[in-house]
Amino acid sequence: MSIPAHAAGSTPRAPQAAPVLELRGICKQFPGVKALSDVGLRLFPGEVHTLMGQNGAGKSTLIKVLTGVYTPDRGQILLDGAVIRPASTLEAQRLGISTVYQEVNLCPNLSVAENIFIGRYPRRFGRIDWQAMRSQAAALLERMGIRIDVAAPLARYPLAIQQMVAISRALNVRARVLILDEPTSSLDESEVALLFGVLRQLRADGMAILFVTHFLEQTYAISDRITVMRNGEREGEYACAELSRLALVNKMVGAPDHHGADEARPGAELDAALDVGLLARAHAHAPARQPAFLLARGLGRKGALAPLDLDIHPGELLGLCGLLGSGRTEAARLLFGADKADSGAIAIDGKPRAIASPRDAIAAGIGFCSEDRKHEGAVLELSVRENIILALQARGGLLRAIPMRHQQALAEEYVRALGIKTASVETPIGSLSGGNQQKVLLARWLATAPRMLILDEPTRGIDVRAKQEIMDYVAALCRKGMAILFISSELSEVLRCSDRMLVLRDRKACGEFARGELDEHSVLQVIAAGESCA
Amino acid sequence: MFVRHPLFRPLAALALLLLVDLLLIPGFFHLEVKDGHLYGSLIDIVNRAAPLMLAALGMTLVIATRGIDISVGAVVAISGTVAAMLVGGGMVINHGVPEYVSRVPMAWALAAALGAALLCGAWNGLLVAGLGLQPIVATLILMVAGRGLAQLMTDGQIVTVYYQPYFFIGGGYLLGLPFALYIVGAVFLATALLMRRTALGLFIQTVGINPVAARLAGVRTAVLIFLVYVFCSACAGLAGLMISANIKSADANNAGLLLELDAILAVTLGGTSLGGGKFSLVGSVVGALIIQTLTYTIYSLGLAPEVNMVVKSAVVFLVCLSQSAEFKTMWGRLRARALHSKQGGTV
Amino acid sequence: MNTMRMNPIQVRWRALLASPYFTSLVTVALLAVLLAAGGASYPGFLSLQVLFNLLIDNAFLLVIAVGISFVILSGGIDLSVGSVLALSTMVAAWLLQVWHLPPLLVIAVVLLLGAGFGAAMGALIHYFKLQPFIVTLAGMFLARGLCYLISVSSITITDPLFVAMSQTQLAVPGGFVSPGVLIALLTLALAIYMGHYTPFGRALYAVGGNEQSALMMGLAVGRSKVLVYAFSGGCAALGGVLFSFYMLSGYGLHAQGAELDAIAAVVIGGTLLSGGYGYVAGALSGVLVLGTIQTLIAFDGTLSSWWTKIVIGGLLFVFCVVQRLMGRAAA
Amino acid sequence: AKPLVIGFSQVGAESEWRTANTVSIKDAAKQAGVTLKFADAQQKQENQVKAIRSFIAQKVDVIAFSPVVESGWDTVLREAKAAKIPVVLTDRAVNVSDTSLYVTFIGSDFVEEGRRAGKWLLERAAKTPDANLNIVELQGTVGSAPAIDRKKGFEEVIAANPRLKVIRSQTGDFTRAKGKEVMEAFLKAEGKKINVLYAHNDDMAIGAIQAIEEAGLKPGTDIVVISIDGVKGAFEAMIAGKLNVTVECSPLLGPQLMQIARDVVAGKPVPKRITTVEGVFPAEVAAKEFPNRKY
Ligand SMILES: Nc1ncnc2c1ncn2[C@@H]1O[C@H](COP(=O)(O)OP(=O)(O)OP(=O)(O)O)[C@@H](O)[C@H]1O
Ligand SMILES: Nc1ncnc2c1ncn2[C@@H]1O[C@H](COP(=O)(O)OP(=O)(O)OP(=O)(O)O)[C@@H](O)[C@H]1O
Ligand SMILES: [Mg+2]
Ligand SMILES: [Mg+2]
Repeated sequence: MSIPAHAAGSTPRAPQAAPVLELRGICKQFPGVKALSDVGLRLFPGEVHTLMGQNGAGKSTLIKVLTGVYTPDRGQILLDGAVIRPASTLEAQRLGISTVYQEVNLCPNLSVAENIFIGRYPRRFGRIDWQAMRSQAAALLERMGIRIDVAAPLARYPLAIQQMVAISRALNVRARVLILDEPTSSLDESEVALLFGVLRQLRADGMAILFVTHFLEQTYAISDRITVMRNGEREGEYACAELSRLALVNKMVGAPDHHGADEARPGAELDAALDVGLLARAHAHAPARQPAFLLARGLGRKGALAPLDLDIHPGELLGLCGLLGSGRTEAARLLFGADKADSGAIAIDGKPRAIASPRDAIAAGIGFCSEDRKHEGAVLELSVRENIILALQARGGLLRAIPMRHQQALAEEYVRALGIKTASVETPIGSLSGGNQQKVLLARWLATAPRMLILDEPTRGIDVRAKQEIMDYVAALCRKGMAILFISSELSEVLRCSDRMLVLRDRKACGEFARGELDEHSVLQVIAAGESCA
Repeated sequence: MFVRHPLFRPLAALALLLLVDLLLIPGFFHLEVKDGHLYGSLIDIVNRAAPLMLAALGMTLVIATRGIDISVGAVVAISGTVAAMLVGGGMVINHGVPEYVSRVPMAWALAAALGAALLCGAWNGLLVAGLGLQPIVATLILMVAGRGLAQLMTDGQIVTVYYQPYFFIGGGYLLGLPFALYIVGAVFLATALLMRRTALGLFIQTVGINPVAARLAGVRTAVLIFLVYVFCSACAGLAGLMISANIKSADANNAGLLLELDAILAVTLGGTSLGGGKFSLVGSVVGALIIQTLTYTIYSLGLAPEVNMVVKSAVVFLVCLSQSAEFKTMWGRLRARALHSKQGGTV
Repeated sequence: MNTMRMNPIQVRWRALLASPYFTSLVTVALLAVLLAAGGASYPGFLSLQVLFNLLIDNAFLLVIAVGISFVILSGGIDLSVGSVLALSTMVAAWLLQVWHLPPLLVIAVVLLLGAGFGAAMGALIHYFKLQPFIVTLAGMFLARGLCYLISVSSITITDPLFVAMSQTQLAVPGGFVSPGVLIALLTLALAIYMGHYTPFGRALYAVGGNEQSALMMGLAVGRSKVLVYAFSGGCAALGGVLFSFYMLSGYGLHAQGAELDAIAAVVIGGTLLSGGYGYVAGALSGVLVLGTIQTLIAFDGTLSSWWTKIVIGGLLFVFCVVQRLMGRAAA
Repeated sequence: AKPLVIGFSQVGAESEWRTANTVSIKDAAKQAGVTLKFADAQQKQENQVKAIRSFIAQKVDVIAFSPVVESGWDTVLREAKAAKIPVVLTDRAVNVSDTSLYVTFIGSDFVEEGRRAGKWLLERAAKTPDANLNIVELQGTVGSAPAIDRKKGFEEVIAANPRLKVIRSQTGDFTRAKGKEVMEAFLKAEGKKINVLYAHNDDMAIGAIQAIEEAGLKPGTDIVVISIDGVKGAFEAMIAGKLNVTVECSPLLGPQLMQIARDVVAGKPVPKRITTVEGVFPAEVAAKEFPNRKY
């Protein structure tokens, strides 16, 4: 049952205490975009409050306003009933608001430990106590299930680890309000479970937690209340238990709530409605297997990946499964030539082919959408159009510039096809919301019409509805003969989509399974036991 | 809209400087025709700014890729020296009548000089793109050694050129305007066209903003960086020819000394960030004009040489501040506050 | 995994190769090679006093390189240090000789002036979002210009304290050093401590690594940036004081191009010009490398001016390339 | 006997004059059978100090140098004295508290050069007694000793004639390019008012002459051009009638330096100040002198 926002306070389920943090009538305008108009939000102590909305709805902007990154054009922020005007994140932190932003904002040159502690070092005789810092950092990460060398520079670790470090950093602050903007977008379920454990404990201690995610599962697993945003406005505030999934999605996208209040809760039905059906249909008439497009034999790199055999066929969607750090990203990078393999060979269309650099791979018809959009994908100051045509142009060469009209047409086509929310194709990609940036990068590779596409977490940060559309789109391409290597931290997604799965464990392949051979449970078993290790 | 344009501020700064000249220096805008060409302060400024504009054009692309080239001055010295030595000649006195002779055909000499400049660029490019040295050290090597090489060629002497046609490059006039201006114009147009019509502009910016993403998208980052240094040196080489042709000699010791600093200053004044990425060729040209106008103004005002630098720095500070959006808002706030307090006082 | 199968020495060797200071170690090793080569070719080169002279003659450079190190680590640049150094010698000489102020007061005034000058540039850079390169370049013109406003010609310093600092030879085994060397080394030690053990120093690394992130992590980015230019200005002024001990004069043409030497020293010492990576201690090895190259050339004594330049360039080239290749082999 | 070892620290190679100076010293050393340790300071005083320290470490017999700057030599010269190495200055003087720190100074007197230039102008002005002469001056590098002294000497002398007036004075950094650029600006600002150009060195004068020609005036006739140094280029300009006079500042100190060094080592007394013999070359004698010029 949905509760009108204004009435929320009077419902029995609303917390009795006064809100710690309250936003009233927040407006924020960017050149050409009204990101927030008259948005309100209430955050009570001891609750997890989830902010939901489509890509570009204004969630991240709201958080940035709240933490002093942006100054609102209008509106008030109240902390314990008193108006505050944080002018910087520093000030927000001092006021007891601790934040993890959507894009990982850490310093790649500093060590992991330092990234967690910078700004509030343990001291000894007035100087920084490195020893204590390292052991405390290691302990903090341990609590999140991560055992790494905390003295190594952050840049050495994959994005998922960096995200965990960012979260640890936020948890380490003595704060009253904790804000997490899509902290789980590249985490595995086990990590998410650990994180939720910590969050629950914090909630019990009375902390107010604001959480943003696009995963419905997670929303329902942890939140007490949900605020839905749509197009920069607040759609409404609801108690979690009283809002069905379908109703939630409908509110996010602005569809009429025709299913009514008596909608059944279980998630299965929603899944059916949202994606499985479509995908299943997509694969129902999978064409007969053609000879492999790419064959890799013994492909490996010391310290990164044990020699791996892999083949992928046109029209096939191969999923790579594994836990965080199992070597999926490494495998993808080796295939694409982003890192140099020190053993093994690759054959394309049955003919041996050296792939020593991304250029070689692209020339061979391979595309690679990296998991780290901020560092390896987006060229922030350039426009959406330029970002989209970049790879295509690079393949075409320096001199044969794609005519401007063609560029615009191409960009506009993808903006429409993927539903990218942008003022125009000439907007710098940096001012797009995270999910929309991700779509642009996907478009960059789709535009090259590759014969094989490697997708490393392609739907990271993309909202439920768009995710379905994108996976649909990809499946359609696959049906037309594109080979796809798919990596996702959402096991269920991989299971659902792929024709075949390769399971990695400890940087080694430990089994290959056909579609339908495995369910979520058995994959986890394979990963855990590693019995069928090759 | 017009005020938002990135070129508005550099142009406004230049206009302001010219306005000061108009008010303080009588006859500053006076132009007359002398010997069939235009003559006047403005012509001097564009003429003297020509080598700087060239160097700034080259530097712009280097900076756009997040690099820097401090060997520009040395390349100027090398190319000027090579050309002057080859064109060179000496004065022979036949029965008290001086006679001038050239040594090799001028086209060869020019080709050799530009070739030397290209070699310098290739060297820089190799060190930066091939070996991955930091641009500043990589080009520091040539900055130090290059001038030495030029001096080695001339034995530290100033090589005087006596061959008339050579002077045309730096001091000649075509259709009433300095020939050097045509060279700059041609290089500018060619570069701008190349940036517009090919993917070069896009790739250079991409490499400057996010080299990792560029590589993953299949951009040949190393080749691109190499080319950019070659281009920068080529521009410097042309500038060297102009400078040596203008003073009718090659001064390996002093030619282009500190030109690199002026070039970088011109690029930044033109609105291109040293952090790489977006760049503006027109901006750099305007930046060069700002610098030369300033220098010329100082000379024309009759200031004592002791205060030259103070004046120059003050103007640079002012120009920068006038370009800063933050300064504008702060200024606006201060004025608003002053107004407010005044009103408060009257109430 | 792989490491399991390696013997302990291999493990330790790999750890060394992978450690972030490996490049610095390479630099030190190359420096030793350079010195050994000099010792083999020129008699008298390897006497301890020659090494001490390296420090005596480059004390001021070391100090400004330390200051500039921090600026570069924070992702900025300071081109004004050479000029601020010259201005400091000029102001010191002027205050001592014309105003007859007590020397300690003069030193304090000069240091404050330098720090203030730097802070002003830092404030311009931070608050008005101006590019460090332009601001400090203009600062460089300004400081030089101010020298000439004080006096066009050089001013000789006759103050007894300065003279004493200039001529005192502190005996150390194998020779002597000047008090300036001690001051410079103390500054270096302090800077190393600051860079490693104080929040200010670490904030600079963070800002240099990614300014946006540092801001989002709640660091006082603005304050750090202003302070780092103030520190560099202060170091330049201290360099100026050392220089006036060294030369006993104030002059507007002192230390021309010293900023480039200092930047080169810092970069050769393994610090990335783009900020965030490197060690302050690298400044010392960089300064020593440059100094050794010069000493080698002075000992050779047969090079003409242009060959001097070419050989300096050549040695720099060899040094940087070897350093780079060895560093890369490790990575 | 062991050959004499002289350590010589040169300022740099910033001009033709300086190069001629270096060549002269190297040639003289070769002829005299002296081992010369030569170090180039690249215009930096600190480099000269370093070089002198290395000479001390190498235990040379005599140290000679052309100081970049006058002041700041006390400490290192004291070290030389402590090591019992005699010091000879060339070309430029130093300003030290204790003159026993160096043995002698061979070189020109910049102030005197300025005076000579001034005197020549006075005589010339005497020919046209009632005309006012407007002078523009191209100074050397701001703060450098030759610039300061040549300006001083010149001003000292022309003060005698109230009709001589310096109307513009700007630095041309001792280079042709700057000399030309500054002269262009002078010509635009003052136009035909300029009667005399006084340049602190020949290079600037040569640059300025080009500017004068490009302005449609005749250097040497419309504008009297005076400069200092007496390099070959200046003689060429004088032969062509574009330069009126150059005051010699001889760089050929080599033979004298070798002689002095021998004397000093042999313990013979030497005068504290040895001024080089230098002339003033007006245009009239240029063609005759040209073949004799060595630099
Ligand atoms: N710096 C900026 N400049 C201009 N427009 C911006 C800027 N930041 C955000 N926007 C715009 O504001 C709108 C809201 O963006 P926001 O990042 O808040 O979305 P979001 O809800 O977090 O989306 P996502 O789920 O994709 O992260 C978008 O249309 C975006 O283009
Ligand atoms: N739970 C963990 N504990 C310790 N180290 C980990 C863990 N997870 C990842 N790592 C680190 O991650 C690196 C491997 O990451 P890789 O990119 O191969 O992972 P992945 O399988 O692509 O996973 P993801 O992309 O989801 O992070 C290793 O260097 C390892 O140090
Ligand atoms: Mg967002
Ligand atoms: Mg991964």
